[in-house]
Amino acid sequence: MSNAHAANKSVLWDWLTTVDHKKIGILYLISGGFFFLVGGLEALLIRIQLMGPEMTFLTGDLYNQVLTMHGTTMIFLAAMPIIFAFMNAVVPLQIGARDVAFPFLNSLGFWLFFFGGVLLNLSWFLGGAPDAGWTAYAPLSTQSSGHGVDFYVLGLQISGAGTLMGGINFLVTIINMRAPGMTFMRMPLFTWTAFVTSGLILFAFPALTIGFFLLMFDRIFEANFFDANMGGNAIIWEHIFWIFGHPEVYILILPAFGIISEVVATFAKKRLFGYSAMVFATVLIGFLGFMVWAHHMFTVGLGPVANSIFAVATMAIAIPTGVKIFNWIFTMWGGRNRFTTANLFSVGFIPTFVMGGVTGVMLAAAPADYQYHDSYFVVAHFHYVIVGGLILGLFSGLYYWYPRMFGVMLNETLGKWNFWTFFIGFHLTFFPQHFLGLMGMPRRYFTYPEEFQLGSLNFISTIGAIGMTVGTIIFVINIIVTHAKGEKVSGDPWDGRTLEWAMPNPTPHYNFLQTPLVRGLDALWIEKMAGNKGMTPAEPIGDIHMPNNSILPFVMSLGFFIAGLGFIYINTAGLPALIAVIGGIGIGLVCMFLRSWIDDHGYHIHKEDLLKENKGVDA
Amino acid sequence: MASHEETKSVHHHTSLQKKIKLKQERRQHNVSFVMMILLTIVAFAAIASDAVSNQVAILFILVLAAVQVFFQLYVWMHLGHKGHEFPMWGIASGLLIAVITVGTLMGLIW
Amino acid sequence: MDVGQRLTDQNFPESPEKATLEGKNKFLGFWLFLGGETVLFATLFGTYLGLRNSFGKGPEASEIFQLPIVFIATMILLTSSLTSVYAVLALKENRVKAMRGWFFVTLLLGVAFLGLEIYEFVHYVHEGHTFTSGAFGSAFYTLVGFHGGHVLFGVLWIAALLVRNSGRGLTLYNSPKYYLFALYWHFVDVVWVFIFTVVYLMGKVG
Amino acid sequence: MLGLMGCGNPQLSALQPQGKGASALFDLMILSLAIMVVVLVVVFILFGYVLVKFRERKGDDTIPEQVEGNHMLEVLWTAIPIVLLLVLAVPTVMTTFDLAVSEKSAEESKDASGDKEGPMTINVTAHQYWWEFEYPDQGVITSQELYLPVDERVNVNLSSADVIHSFWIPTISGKMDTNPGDKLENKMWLHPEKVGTFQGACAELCGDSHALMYFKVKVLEKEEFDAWIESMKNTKYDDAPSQVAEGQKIFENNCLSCHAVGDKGGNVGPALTGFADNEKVAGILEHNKDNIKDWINNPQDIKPGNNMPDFNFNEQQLDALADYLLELKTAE
Ligand code: HEA
Ligand code: HEA
Ligand code: HEC
Ligand code: CUA
Ligand SMILES: [Cu+2]
Repeated sequence: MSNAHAANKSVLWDWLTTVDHKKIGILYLISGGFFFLVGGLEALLIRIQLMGPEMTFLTGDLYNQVLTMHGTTMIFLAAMPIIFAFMNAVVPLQIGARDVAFPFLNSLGFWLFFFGGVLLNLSWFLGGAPDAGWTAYAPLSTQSSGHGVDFYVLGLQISGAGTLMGGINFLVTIINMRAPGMTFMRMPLFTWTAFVTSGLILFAFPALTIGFFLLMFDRIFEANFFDANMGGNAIIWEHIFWIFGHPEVYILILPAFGIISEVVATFAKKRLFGYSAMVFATVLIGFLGFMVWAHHMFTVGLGPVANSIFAVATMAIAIPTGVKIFNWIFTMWGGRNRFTTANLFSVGFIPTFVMGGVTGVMLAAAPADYQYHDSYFVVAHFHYVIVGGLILGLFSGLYYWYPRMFGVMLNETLGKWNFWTFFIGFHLTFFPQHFLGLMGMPRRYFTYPEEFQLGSLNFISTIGAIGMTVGTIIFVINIIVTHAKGEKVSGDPWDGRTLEWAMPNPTPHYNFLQTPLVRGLDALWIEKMAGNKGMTPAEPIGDIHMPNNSILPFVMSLGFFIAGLGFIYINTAGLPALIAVIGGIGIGLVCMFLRSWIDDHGYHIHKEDLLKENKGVDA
Repeated sequence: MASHEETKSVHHHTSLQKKIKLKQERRQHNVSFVMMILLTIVAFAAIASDAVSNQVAILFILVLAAVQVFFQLYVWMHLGHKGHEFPMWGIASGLLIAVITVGTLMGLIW
Repeated sequence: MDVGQRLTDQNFPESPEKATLEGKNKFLGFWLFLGGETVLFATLFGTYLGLRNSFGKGPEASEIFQLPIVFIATMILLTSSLTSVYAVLALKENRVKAMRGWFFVTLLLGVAFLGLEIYEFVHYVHEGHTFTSGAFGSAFYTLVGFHGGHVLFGVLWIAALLVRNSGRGLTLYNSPKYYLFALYWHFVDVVWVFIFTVVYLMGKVG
Repeated sequence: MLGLMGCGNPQLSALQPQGKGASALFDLMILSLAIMVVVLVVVFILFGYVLVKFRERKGDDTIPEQVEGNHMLEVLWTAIPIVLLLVLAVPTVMTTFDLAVSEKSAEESKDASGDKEGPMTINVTAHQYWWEFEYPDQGVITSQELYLPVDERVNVNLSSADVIHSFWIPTISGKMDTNPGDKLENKMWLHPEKVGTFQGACAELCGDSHALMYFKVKVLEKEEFDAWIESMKNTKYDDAPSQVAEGQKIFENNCLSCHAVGDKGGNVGPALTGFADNEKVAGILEHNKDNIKDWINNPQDIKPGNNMPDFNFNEQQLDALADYLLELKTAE
């Protein structure tokens, strides 16, 4: 085997250089999971401060830092990477591919995200975190003292570049690398949502990239984009942010929709009800997602015409989303629903997300939003859709695909405890927040006076957050227990319907020994019903082409990380910062150059070796 | 489209056809180049001279720019050719969002 | 066939840039990337258009823009787009020398364009139109500078390709690289068409 | 649903509207809530039924029928939401236009009140972390406490001296941002319907003390309001009564550069004309002598990051200053 040279390198080296999408998926999962704990810790600090009126646990600027980092970490460093974890772990398998389209870029995308996240969080130790909210509205963000917002800009710029690469990678993978017979209308719904989400990433992130550049130029190089005294205009930032920001929330939720679709169908033992409508709804949500951003800006003063248009456009999204909800319910209808932990999370998702969705539609009524906007009603809305939607979806996906990713099955008893504590804690935390908002509590307030009678609901909310913490801790214990036991399971523990369950456990690093032939939706299920043992191969066993590992993505990302640090301090640290900038970018460019210079044709796993590995398989 | 296997050889008569096709293409490219140069000159002239009112001139040169883009994308980048369906989607979606973005940043900031 | 092997007239495929799966992936991925770049530049254009009359402390656009220079720069860039088209035509016929020659001309034209742009910027700065003189200044240099940065990157890219592949013929491995560069270069030209129209010509009439 | 009414503090809660704007919004909120409750009930009933009815039973290992879909149903659950949304969209658009300040709406309110000049205008300027209210036609400027006549429409121009804030009086109307720069000025109208004191707040993150940027709204009978305007107009900066002359002296030396009193002083900080009649100090502290003293020496502790420096007066100077400030009433 020509990759033998890799075998005697250390494990660490293997993980740093890997271009295997399955391993990159795990890297995304671990780092995203870690950042989820960090963001959760920040959420807890917020809830402790707001537990009662006039608390002094975290006040003023410190509160704003925690708040900003909570939102930013959760969205960019926890939710997005965990989504990418699943896309990496599952999409190539679901479409019957041996790999993603750009393995090298895939690895680069991960390391950029990782170093960007580290850079952002370094701010805690280097003089203070960003404090202008995750939305970083100018001119508050341009005037914010210290380097916090610089960390925000550069950290997210770097990790955003990684995300963009990921998006392109998955688009091309899904378009070009489907197995024979895997037409678009036979793709599993999770792959579909990954596809649309990647499209949204492709068109939403560039706007943010520019937004960050403008902010950076204003802060570091004295440009005047947002400075009214010099003719700048602060509303430009708001538009740019939300032109990205709204599609971003659908980037987050669509993959969760995909997960729910897989899980609900599998455990109902039924095919997804209304598959084509589901696909159409996904695409429509993605499209409409770009037409509604100004609903975050109803109070900015855009005028009644713009507000009305955006209000109506926003409401329209309820329709395709409703289609999905009803299709899930009718997938379960008449099924034989088994409530495993994975399915519990999916089933818990449905009513919770609907509650968050309908408050979204209430927010979309533009003038009513004059009351809701920037109040806890909005906080309640988006945690219902994000935590009650996305996070429950991600938990569901984790319990569902854990055997595929790690070869072991998470403990079901602990899983159920995990679900119920988290679920109840969640509602306890965020349901009261609707009322807090209506009672006049603005968001991003670090305190509130006794006399406004907001204390008791806030207290309940904090208790709920403790419930979620318990749930999360049980989850962590579950992982530890499971791996300590290390009981391997078969390749298809749930009686799955789609291709990712059509291979042995652990997944061979070339995925499919023979590319499968797909004969319809739920490809594996079709074969099972036809009485076949596995998929029908579309090709004879032959040499398999594999990409080479590379350390360049890691080094290149490290270079940009260093350059980022340099930019942050360029006005205060002088020469060393300049050296860091030049050196860092230099490292990045040299890596790029090396990548282009060194011919890299990958290697082949030879047929004989494959046969040796897979004794008993007929060629 | 051509897969790994089909690439092995190109038969002789097809290569002749290909020559002819490329020759035609070359002519198209030359024509579009001349057109683009002309369009550019006209655009500069429209602004430099006072013959047309400014509003009209702006509208006019924007149309000229759009035509040039068409030439670049379709003739030089072959966007209309077979096998460019997904690129077409990519560019079209990008343009749609581009138009929305530009429109907003011009119109909705007072 | 090995992707690193030199192509001959006998085994030369119809579209060498898309003859392998890697090539097809690159081709599609790059096009999609250009779709994203469209949004990127649109955001810059939108910002510029929103701020184009906010001169702050700097001079007004119509006072400073130098149409003759811009005109020459435009001609250079358009021509370079043509030369890269010629290069791609040569690529499709396996005429390596011609291809490399045309790409080299493209490179030279790119450098010339950059030279003019630098000259122009220096001139403006002398007139008091700087990055920090007002919102217009910031938006102008950011937009035009981003384009200039793209040209610079293109120049470095093609230079690297030419040097690396000197003395080597076309392979299924390097054809996509050349082809992608040509796409990129056209795109940069497309952006310029809008820059000279929206920034310079519209700026001249206010 | 009506149980929602009467929730929370009556000075602050959006659920207890005391003005035309807030009432219109409340009606819209109730309508939308009603629609959402219908949606929720339908979904929950279906969902609950499925959960109970189609659970996996022990020993049953039949394979359920693999249903592809159902056109009838799909049309149904597309069409019904569309209808529901239309029911919501129409009043949404109407209310949006009703709440906007336009030529037409100004005209109408002029006719309604029979007042020839049309509605009074107030310029609101937000600062980190206080509010300035100017009555341009009357030539009056005040801070922290907004005075409004009852049953009358006033137009408000909103802008900011620094970062973006948002002007919100939940009981009287919805919120509107205050943007920096003349170009981005916003307009809205207020129309309080009850006499009383209400709470206003800043609703856009604006810095360290965003959470402390409260203001009071005092809605008065028309005559009382006019009287207040008159007395504000007549308040001049003049020599204080002799017992607080020492305080005035200190004030002139340390404070007048930022704070206006009557017709003198700077505008970095809030105007203190009529300060003695305020309900709060700096919008948040109870109005008494101790708190005034506390504020003067520790503004940074009380409102982190605000633009008034900490002073270091001794007890006696503080007393004098506070006594002086407590004399800053409007003219009779
Ligand atoms: C995963 C993330 C996610 C998702 C999916 C959504 C979904 C929606 N959101 Fe939300 N939203 C956020 C994340 C998300 N949002 C965040 C993070 C913010 C705050 C950002 C910030 O300021 O920090 C926000 C803020 C926000 C606002 C701005 C509030 C403000 O700041 O003033 C608005 C206003 O219109 C809005 C609307 C909606 C709507 C209409 C939907 C719709 O897509 C919901 C559609 C779903 C349903 C309606 C339920 C199912 C449908 C049926 C059962 C059919 C029948 C239904 C009807 C007839 C109503 N959202
Ligand atoms: C993916 C997105 C996401 C997620 C998952 C969450 C999860 C949570 N969020 Fe938050 N939230 C946002 C996105 C998210 N949030 C955003 C975008 C904002 C707006 C920010 C802004 O205004 O700029 C916000 C704002 C926000 C506020 C409003 C603050 C304010 O306006 O002043 C509050 C208040 O209650 C809150 C609470 C919570 C809670 C209790 C959770 C819980 O669900 C968290 C549950 C998880 C845990 C409790 C983890 C358990 C921790 C441990 C086990 C210990 C960890 C140990 C180590 C690190 C070693 N969030
Ligand atoms: C550098 C400017 C500056 C100086 C000097 C200054 N102040 Fe202030 N003052 C402010 C600002 C700004 C505020 C508003 C703080 C806030 O609410 O964010 C304020 C608020 C106040 C308030 C509360 C006002 C209200 O409407 O409730 C009082 C009282 C006050 N100052 C008294 C004084 C006194 C007394 C002095 C002198 C000893 C003084 N100030 C000096 C800037 C200044
Ligand atoms: Cu002012 Cu918040
Ligand atoms: Cu949104």
